[in-house]
Amino acid sequence: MPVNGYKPLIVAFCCNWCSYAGADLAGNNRLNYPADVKIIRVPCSCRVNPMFVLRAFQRGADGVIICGCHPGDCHYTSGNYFTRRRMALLFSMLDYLGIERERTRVEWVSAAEGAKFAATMNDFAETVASLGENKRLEDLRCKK
Amino acid sequence: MQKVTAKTLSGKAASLLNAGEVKYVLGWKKGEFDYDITPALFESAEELEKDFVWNDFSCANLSKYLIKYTRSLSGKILVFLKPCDTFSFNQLLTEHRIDRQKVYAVGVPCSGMADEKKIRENADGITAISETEEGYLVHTLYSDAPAFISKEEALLEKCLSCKGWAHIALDEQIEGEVFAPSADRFDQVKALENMTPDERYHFWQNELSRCIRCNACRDVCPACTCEKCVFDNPNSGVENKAAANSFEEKMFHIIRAFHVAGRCTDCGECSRVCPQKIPLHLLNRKFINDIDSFYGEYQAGLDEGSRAPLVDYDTGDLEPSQVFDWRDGQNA
Amino acid sequence: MKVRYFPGCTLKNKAQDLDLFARKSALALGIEMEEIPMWQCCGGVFVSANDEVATKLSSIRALSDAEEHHSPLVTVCSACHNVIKQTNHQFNTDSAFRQKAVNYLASDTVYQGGAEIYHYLEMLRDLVGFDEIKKKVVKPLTGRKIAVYYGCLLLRPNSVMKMDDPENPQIFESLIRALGAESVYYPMRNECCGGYIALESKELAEKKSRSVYESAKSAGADTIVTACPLCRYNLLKNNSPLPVVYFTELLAEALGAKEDSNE
Amino acid sequence: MQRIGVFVCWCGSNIAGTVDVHAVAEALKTEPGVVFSTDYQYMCSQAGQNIIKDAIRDYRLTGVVVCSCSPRMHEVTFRKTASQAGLNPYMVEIANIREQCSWVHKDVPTGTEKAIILGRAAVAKVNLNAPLTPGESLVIKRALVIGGGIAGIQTALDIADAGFPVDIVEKQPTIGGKMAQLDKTFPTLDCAACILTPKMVDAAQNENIRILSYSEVEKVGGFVGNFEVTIRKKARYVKEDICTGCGACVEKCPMKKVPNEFNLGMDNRRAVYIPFAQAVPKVATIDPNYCNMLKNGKCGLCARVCTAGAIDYTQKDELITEKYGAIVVATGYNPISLDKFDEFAYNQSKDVISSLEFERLTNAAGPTAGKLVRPSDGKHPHTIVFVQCVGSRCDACAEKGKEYCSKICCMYTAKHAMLTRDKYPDTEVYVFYIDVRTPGKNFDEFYRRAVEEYGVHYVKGMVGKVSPEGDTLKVQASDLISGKQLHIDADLVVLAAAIEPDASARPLATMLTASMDTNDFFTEAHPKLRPVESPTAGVFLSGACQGPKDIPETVSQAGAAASKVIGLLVKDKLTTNPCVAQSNELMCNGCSSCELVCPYGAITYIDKEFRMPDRSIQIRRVAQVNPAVCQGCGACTVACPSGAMDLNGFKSEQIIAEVDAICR
Amino acid sequence: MNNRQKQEEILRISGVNARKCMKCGKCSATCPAYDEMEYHPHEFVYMVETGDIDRLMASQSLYKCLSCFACVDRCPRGVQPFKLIEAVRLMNIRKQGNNHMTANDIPSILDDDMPQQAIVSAFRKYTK
Repeated sequence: MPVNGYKPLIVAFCCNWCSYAGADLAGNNRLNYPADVKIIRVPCSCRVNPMFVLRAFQRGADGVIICGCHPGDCHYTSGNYFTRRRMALLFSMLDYLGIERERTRVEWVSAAEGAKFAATMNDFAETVASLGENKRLEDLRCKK
Repeated sequence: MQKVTAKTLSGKAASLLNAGEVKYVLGWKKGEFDYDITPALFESAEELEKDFVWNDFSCANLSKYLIKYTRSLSGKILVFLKPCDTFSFNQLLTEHRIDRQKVYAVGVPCSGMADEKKIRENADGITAISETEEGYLVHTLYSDAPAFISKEEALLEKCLSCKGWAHIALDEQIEGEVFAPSADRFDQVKALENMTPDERYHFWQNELSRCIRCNACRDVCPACTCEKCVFDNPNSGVENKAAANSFEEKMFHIIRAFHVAGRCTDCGECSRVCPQKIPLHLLNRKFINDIDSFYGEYQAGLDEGSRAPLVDYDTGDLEPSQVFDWRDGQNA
Repeated sequence: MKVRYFPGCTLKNKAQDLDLFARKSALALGIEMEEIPMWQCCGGVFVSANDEVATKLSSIRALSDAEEHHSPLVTVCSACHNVIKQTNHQFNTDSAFRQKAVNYLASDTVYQGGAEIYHYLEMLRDLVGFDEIKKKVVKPLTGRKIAVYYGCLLLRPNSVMKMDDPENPQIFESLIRALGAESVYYPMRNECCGGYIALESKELAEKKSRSVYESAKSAGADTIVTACPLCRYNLLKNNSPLPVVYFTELLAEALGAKEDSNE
Repeated sequence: MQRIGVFVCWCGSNIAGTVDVHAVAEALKTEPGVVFSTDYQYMCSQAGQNIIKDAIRDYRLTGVVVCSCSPRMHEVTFRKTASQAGLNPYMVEIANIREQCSWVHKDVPTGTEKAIILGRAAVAKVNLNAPLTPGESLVIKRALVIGGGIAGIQTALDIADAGFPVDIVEKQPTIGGKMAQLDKTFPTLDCAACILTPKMVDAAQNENIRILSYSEVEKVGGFVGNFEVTIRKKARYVKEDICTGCGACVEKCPMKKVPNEFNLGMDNRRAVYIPFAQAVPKVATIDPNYCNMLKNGKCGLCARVCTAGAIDYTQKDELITEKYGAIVVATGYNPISLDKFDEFAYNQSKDVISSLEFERLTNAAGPTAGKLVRPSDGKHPHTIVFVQCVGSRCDACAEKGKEYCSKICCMYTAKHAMLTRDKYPDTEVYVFYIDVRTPGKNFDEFYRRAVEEYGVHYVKGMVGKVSPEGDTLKVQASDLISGKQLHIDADLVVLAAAIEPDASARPLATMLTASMDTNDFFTEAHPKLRPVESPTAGVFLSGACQGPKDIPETVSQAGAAASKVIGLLVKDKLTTNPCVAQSNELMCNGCSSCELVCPYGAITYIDKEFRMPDRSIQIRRVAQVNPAVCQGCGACTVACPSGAMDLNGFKSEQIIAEVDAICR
Repeated sequence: MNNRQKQEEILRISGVNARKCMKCGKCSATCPAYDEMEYHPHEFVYMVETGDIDRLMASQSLYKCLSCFACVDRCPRGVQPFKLIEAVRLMNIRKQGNNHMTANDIPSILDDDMPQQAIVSAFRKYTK
């Protein structure tokens, strides 16, 4: 749990075939992770448009994580390879604009990796919480 | 001053027009001011004779106009392309945006272009500019004696790191010397990367906050040629006519840079036309530099039909999580 | 054609023939071999450890010279060739080493890694062409049965040397055939003669050398040809029944340059 | 505006234990579009489903949100429920408040708060849902098998037996493939020809099978159920339907010095040839690279002796276009070139041979009529050294060889060693191995027999160098168990070369848009659960094109592929997933970005006429998605710069609505 | 330095990943100095991999390697045993007083024909 007590808002995009199933497995095994993490199901990580990531930050998300099948295991054979390039470039650009690089992450979680899913979310939530509120990529009008 | 004269170009165009080889000529003509040379379509030798301009202010990259004209006009169009413009032209061919059959592309050797903004910075009320071998004589309302600015001082940003390569994919090439490359175009990108995140944030906050969303960057960009831009599309979820706050300023420029990533030929038109002097090319060059270093050197438009890096992959690509460590290692 | 020439210490002393005939042949072939001024000994063997820098600086100086002159860097001695080529490879693939080496040298012109390195044999094959040599042969070595001896250093490690197929090379054989002699195949042509182990264990050196010349002899050769002074030494010292000569000598002989005056 | 019903499930105490389900139902009542909201103990039960059905009717619902377990669990159930009540099933969304909420969070306030947010996101999405209808496409009831080895033959026979017509395309003049070149087969030692050739004849005689030999696939279009394939039937200069296979032409052909590929160049054939006695079709073929008549117009002997008049020097390549419902790839393997492994002196001595050459040397129909002799001098070898793993299990950076285990070499080498000892007990046989891998029925027993009964010397270690000295091969090797370097004078060295996919596989994969791994083996749709299907719908994999395989494995995979094909071909129509990409032609730039990222080749481009506001007509290149082929990954939607490409069921605005709802 | 540190140092300066070795023994099969060695190339790799460094460093086998690169070229796994042997030898001779050969040894070995190259090479290999 975060030291500063800040409860971040985290959007997790999970691909239907691996990571969403991995999240389900974490649930089946009752592995705790913070409720700050909210999952959006997409067919494949390659469905995640950089615009969605920015949108989440605009609306007040403090961290965005994209989870997909491990490279080479994509249900659609190559989707996550495109994700990997797109997000590498997007995250690099956000960093270039001075936005904390820890607020974005891509993680490969297979359907069998419930424990990894929970551990990833715990770690990510903690990291994001320690950064506090996202102030550099927010839209004040969207704040509560 | 350009080594190839306007006469050479207009003469070539006129003879092709008269011979019926082409029906239109896409070139440049004078606008309101001497430094304001704009793209223009010519249909006759007379028009060319009267209005055609080729000088250090003929910066405009004409390739983008071919999308519109090859669709709406029914004859062959002669277009003049500087070496750097040919990359855009080629990239548009790769993306099937231009009907090659309807274009007669003529390569023009370029001796480097002038940046009107640099000239205007030191001179108000410009009435005329004349070119000399070494630079420009600027006549103003306020002084009888023209001010002098050297060619080096006035050189356009993109020309500082001129690709300096030969023309590609042309029907014909005018003989002549091509401007030689000089600076490393990624110097400024690397300098920014080496700043602290706070410094970077404030740098960009300062730059982008000046954006007035005039859309000039988008309209001039040869890669921004969408039938309908996502920022104009109510269903895209990001429709946005005017940026209301710092988020939207960033959103627009990040998405714009991302949309052209891997397709941007680094023609520099965006920064050239920005009335707010925002160094937009630094966003594009960031992506180009990242692409080059993560996935191997790639120059959009160099080879017609090449696969842009964002529609390609390698199973051994760098993980997003490795990007920063890796780059920090490179820059160290 | 001009090339930068790195002779190496042995060629200035015990293997003067190797050097002399290389120069004479080059003259006959119209190649200008410009000796790199103030060249320094390559060190004889490549020390592979990543953190060995000082031992490789002399090679980098030679490489830098060739780069500066925009000319191929040519060596005749197998050992020099091996050391220089491996050093260049490390320079171009190991950025930490490169940085250190550049700092050590602290010279005005920084080596950029762009030198082209040719062994004299490669020069003959790639820059002159064996067909061309064949045309220039005035005294073909007809009837001679030559066993070419590559040893280790010309061919290995192949990922760096890239001279020829390391297990079934042809470059030396092709030269011999171009000179009009018969090239005799024998399997030990790319095995080790013992090298510097002669100083550590004479027995081992003898054993290795014997296996080489016996293989050559049983294949019917009358002469063994090599590019390496140490190979020649080991074979002869350990009683090779066949004469062991440098390839440059045969080349000079066939080109009719052997008896000419030096300059 | 939608009329949405929200149904919150307790899942007994599974959800209700950590989530205040009443509060969730209550909170979601106020969300835009929600007209009804309730909770129930078990929504998936008959009674629970009835609540949903009743509500759909009573409240004229246009959308349904079920807050329950994972959609991976009951999405299908609730979609069926909705459909039974007359609602389009794709108007149902699930909020996963069990696996992703109640089960992972401990206290009720937290769980409840999150469940409400997840419910809100689902409502926001349904507000933008549109009814979707699965498409249908016809199935052409004909299959194509590419490759006529044992894999292709078995697949074709099984499909044909189920009553469907099959075409086999084989690039060689005869079917049979590698198995036809083998001598005996492990671990039973039955003769390969004895079990293969009857199958070849079966294939030839089966009225559902058409064999297109000496032919290659040239172009593939279409999609599952409806492929259109162009096949090049190469000119063999012999009329196939007239030739009786009598062999008179072969006997008279004066061109006798053509390396015989069937015997791996160890003997010669004529310019006109029948690869082997049991070839199917048993028809002669003229090799245009060697035939004097075809090259210089001189000779014509074969035409003169052919009583059937089958020779036709004017024959041209013929293009056949045919439609298929399913395609099976059975392109097989080849041993790798041994050029890069000349420490074993393959290129330096005729007596260093590959294992496949050894098969031909011991085969009764081979160049020596089955007599094992040295290729160099025809003498009987007294010492034979077998080297395992030549080019297999190499490091990726080693610039040569393959990273994988070729799988079949351990067993065939044991077979070779055993057969040699059996037939020639005076011959000493050494096998150098790194590991002996024998996972297969009766495999290890077989290998042990080679050692224990036949006295084959298995040496753990590797050969470092083979030196051809005179007429012996000096083998220098290590014996890791005794810690010695061995020096063996051998008469024959046999190299177990790694196997690699046939060179035709890569271009074929491109035509099929089927994916391959870095070694050019075809990738299966799922490595465990769908091992005989390619990820590309309607393309199936049979045999070694998917990975190294021995004969029993190949045959079982061939049968499995056939059963998948039959399962497809018995259907009259295919239902297609409606959650597929869709292009808005008005916004499409025609730039091909989407086409380049599509793993299925589902996107094509057409030139389309657009009527402009000024009534002029413009022709623009626009993308079209074939819904029967698209699998709905969405890669194209992000590649598309203009946003013209969107994904049904996961539209950009739907996902953005979810983001907004979560971040609200 | 303890054994573990030595192991790490050897791996670092050689740049070799000893874990890539699949124990096929091709290096030892190809080594021209095999019979003179107490520990053979594949054992070198294994001893470094398992951290059995001291015995290796004490062994005379270190000085028998001919630097012929045959093990480097023929290893199917790209392990480069030669580089390990070189690294272990360097670890030894880089220590004070541990030179394997000294200038005093030379006169007795030298003969008239011996090329400079041999002496230089031996010094590179045996002294620091």
